[in-house]
Amino acid sequence: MTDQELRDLVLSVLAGIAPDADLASLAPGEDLRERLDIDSMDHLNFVIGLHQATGVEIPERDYARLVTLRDTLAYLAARLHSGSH
Amino acid sequence: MAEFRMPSLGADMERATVVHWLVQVGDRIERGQVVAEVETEKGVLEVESFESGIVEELLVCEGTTVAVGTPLARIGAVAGGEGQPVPGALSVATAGRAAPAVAPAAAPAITPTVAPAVAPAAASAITPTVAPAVASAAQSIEPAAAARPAAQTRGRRRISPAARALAESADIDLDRVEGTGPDDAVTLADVRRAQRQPTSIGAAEPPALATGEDHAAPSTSAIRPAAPSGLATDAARRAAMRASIAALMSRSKREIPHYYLSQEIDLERALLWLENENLRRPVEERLLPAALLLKAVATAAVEVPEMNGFFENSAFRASTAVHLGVAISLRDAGLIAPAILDADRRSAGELMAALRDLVRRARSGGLRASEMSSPTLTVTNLGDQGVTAVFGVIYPPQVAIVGFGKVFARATVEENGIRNRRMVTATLSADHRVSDGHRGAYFLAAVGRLLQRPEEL
Amino acid sequence: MAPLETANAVMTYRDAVRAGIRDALLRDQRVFLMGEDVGRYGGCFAVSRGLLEEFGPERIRDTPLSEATFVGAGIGAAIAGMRPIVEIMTVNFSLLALDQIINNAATISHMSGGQFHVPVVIRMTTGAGRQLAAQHSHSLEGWYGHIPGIKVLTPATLEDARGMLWTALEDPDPVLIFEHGSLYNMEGELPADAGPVDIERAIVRRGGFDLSLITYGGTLRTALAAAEELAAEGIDCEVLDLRVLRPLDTAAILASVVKTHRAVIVDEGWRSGSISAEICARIVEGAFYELDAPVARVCSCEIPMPYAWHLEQAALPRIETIKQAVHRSVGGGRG
Amino acid sequence: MTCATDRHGQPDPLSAEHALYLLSQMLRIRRFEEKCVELYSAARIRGFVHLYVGQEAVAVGTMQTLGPDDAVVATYREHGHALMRGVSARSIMAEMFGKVEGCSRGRGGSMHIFDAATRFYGGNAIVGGGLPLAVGLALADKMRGLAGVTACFFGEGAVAEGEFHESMNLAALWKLPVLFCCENNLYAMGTALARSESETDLALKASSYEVAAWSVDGMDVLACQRAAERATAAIRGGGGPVFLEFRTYRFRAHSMYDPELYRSKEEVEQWKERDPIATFAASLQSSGLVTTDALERLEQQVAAEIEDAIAFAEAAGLEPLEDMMRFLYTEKDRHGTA
Repeated sequence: MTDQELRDLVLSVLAGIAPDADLASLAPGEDLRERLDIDSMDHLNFVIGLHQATGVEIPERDYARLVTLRDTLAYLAARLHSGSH
Repeated sequence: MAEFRMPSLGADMERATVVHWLVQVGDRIERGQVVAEVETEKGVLEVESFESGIVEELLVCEGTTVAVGTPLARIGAVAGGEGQPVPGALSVATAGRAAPAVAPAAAPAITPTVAPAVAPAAASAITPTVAPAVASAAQSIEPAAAARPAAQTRGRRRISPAARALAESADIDLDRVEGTGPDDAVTLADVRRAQRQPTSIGAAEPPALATGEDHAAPSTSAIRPAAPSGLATDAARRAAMRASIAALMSRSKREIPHYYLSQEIDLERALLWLENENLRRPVEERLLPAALLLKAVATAAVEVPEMNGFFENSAFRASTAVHLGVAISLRDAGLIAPAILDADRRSAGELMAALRDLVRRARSGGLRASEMSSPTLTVTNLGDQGVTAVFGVIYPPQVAIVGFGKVFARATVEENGIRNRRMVTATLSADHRVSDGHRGAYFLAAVGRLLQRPEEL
Repeated sequence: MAPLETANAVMTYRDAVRAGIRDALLRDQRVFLMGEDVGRYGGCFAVSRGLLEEFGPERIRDTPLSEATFVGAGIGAAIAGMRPIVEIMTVNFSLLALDQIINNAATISHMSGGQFHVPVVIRMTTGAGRQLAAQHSHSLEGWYGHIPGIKVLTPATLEDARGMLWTALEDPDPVLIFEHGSLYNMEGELPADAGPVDIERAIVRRGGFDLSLITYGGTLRTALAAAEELAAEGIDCEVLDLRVLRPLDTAAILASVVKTHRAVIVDEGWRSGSISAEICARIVEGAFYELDAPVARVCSCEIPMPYAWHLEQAALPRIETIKQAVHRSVGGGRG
Repeated sequence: MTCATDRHGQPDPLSAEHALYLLSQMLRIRRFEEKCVELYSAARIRGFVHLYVGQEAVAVGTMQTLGPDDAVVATYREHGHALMRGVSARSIMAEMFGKVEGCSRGRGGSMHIFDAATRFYGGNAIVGGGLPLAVGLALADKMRGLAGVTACFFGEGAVAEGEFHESMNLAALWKLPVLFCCENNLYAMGTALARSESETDLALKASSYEVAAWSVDGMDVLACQRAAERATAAIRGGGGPVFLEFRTYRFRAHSMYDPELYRSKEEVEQWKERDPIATFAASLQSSGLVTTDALERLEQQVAAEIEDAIAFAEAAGLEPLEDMMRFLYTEKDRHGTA
């Protein structure tokens, strides 16, 4: 899966949670929870969405590494290429 | 003494008319002897007695029609008849005639089991008594008409073609229409309801606009209204929701004498249990702290019933059920507090699933009417937004609302040094007409106590 | 006993059926073939040619024109432990044996509380298209699909014609196999080691996303041809070969419709009370909310099949009528 | 008829023990059927019930010649044949009560008694429906070189069915070991034989298929036994099928709901003079083979058997609804390779 495909995938999961948000203008370093007004329920759904889309296992202790779009993509890419899912 | 009854002579015979008695009172009759002629749809049939004895009384006179099983005559035993030896049916004397053999005395008379059920009027009563159970049970084992494949989970909502067509022509955003059909599918009626009402949050019943179009089966072209209905735009919808929240909150402040309590609760044991529990659960079934908090509140509500019910026409009515209202923010359209039904009887896992489902449907406009109108106690949680404590405004006609702030760390001094313990501030706003601070405090203490043994929640 | 080595890979549907029968006769002494003109005449459609010479009159039994009784005898022999293959020349004459098929074959296992079972296989030719007029052109396999207690197969490919028979013979319950008359001369490739196939699942013969073409037996070729022409127009049809009409593979039907959201059923039977009507009902019951267009059907015209070629062709499902139905169903937007 | 002789005049050595046995079997059927009338009138037995009263000699006589390897196919009037074949009174009664302990799990009722253990391939409610089955059973036995005979019982009504002609022809053509037993009781439900068949001599009709055929006094149990012995011997010898026309009579209506408008009371009384049980018992008593006490003990034994059957049927349970779909197809796990 290419980086672009992964990015589109993550954005589509985010769209499912915050349908009205303007994802195009989302900066890679912004805190997703603040920028998209995501509460703990939204965040859980975000993790579930990523897991279902990529198959990557995301334990609770790793939540802190999914704060920004850049971190999330890095986290997923690392696991996808190492075949850990 | 035995009864001679109208015999069932055919699978579809229900009644018959006694045409001719061949015996009178006092006659001695033998088993198998023809005692009467009866008229059925198939013509006249001879009817035999299965008892030997003396005819004591003819209960039905000639010419009367009776249902199968109706007693026709009473037959008394022959004097000293009990010990009678079995006359050799085959003794030479009777060789020429197939003499009826008398069943040995010990044989129980064949009492038709249907007799008691046979009321003379209800001829159909002779159908075997299992009939009703058979009919209903048969459906249950009918193999499922079709193995229903799991529709694709994400994205595709269940919307009937007719509803889809009407929504398209009436320019209605289906995402805002609550489905009340099977599995929450959106039906034609749902779209029509959305057409008629401002997007109220279910508080006020929509005015009964008995318009003709309810009944006529609309073909899609026929129902295109002349001008788009006023409430179609988002802004108008948001304003309407704001107005109804305002009305509710004002009424609450006006009518309900709130008293407020707060208490800090140690969540360390609960959160450790939760983290351990989540390691075992697949991602889709992971629990949030909210699930434990809801469970604790629901259980405490059972212990302190004054917090759980309604205050109407100046009297409090406690509710046996605990339908826990959960305050959910609709990203752009304000706030609603639908109920998780029977929260006290659900496990933490079930509450989590219900919560996830409720949030998903609330945000996609797919809430069931029953969930909107029946919370018996509400919980609000603004921890995610960083608030330490929130004192909620009670939703009339409820009589209390519980609030939770964010989880914070508190250094505590213990024998083996300073420990960081995670805490949360729980608050209670309650109706002073129904309960006093003392009971309120007991309620919050109960919530705290329950959260110290998470495994039991 | 390795499956029989067939002469060469290229053969006709008829050769495949014969190979299946021959293979079964060789594998199991309990197997025998019984029917009108199956022996000396070599079979009305030459399916059993050569078998009498190879297996003898005891196991290749010509019968009098007594459908009720030689079918009933096949059922009796099966109950007593044999594995008969009863050939009814055509489905049209099977009407004379309906009493034995329904009241005995389909009923005895259930009604005897499981004491007896009926491992008989009844093969019959079916379908129209060869100008045989009404009494020789019926397509009634859908009727037989109405009867619980039997299985109904409609082999449309060489693999199925070759492989369904042995699985059917091993099945302890009655199995009816309908061979469409216009398929006998169909040529195709068959792997040398072709052997038994399953007789429970439908198979997607051509994958697609826009619409599900659901069919069986003699009309599979027609549906595949229509799908190819539609592909050229950018309409991507999935073609589902039912292979079995009783029990219907409902899961496969629904899975296809859930994927494409549209369905056209191609069935050579008359539409009223047909197997296509049953499939329609199951789709509406199981996938109603997945539908973006009404389920459509392409069936035979509801008349006794006419003799004249132009009339018969007009009465039967054809590539054009299938394409028209697909166009109506796909309508405006797609996907 | 006082002394049993066979057709060729030699007196048959009839032991007292065998005589009493034949009598007891006929009496079992007679009392069983009489109890069915009572139970049906009390609506404890439902559906259609067809009684064998009067024809007992045929079933009892023919069954003496059939062994465990032979097979039997009967009709809806098959209580007697089933009892003679060894199906217990208990399981038949339970079947008519619709109970799961019935010989067909309560699914067949009076007209569909099945029993694999005794190769009793059932009652059949389609007139003539059993004949092709019997031909098939015999075909299988012959093809496997087994010595079994398949006895197929049917009424004279079946002679008018296409399946009768096809079966007679196919059995004769392939020389199959079938014993065709036609119980000619003169009436197919309400139609007298002369009103349904151009040729009423059924043995003559059957012989046209190149099948050995003769008629037998169906009211004489010894005549029935001897005819069956002769027929089965010919069949086991490979002579192909045999057709026996048992001239008999049913004393009761075709089924329970039949005002018998098609025959006179005098005719019934006339035939009752030749009651197979009463006449046989009388001849045994006059020739000293059987005593009155023995007859009384017989009556009590039979009555006890029937009371036990009723008690068993009443106590028996109903098939659970969840099992209703079972056996529609063979249950694979238990059968493995069927």
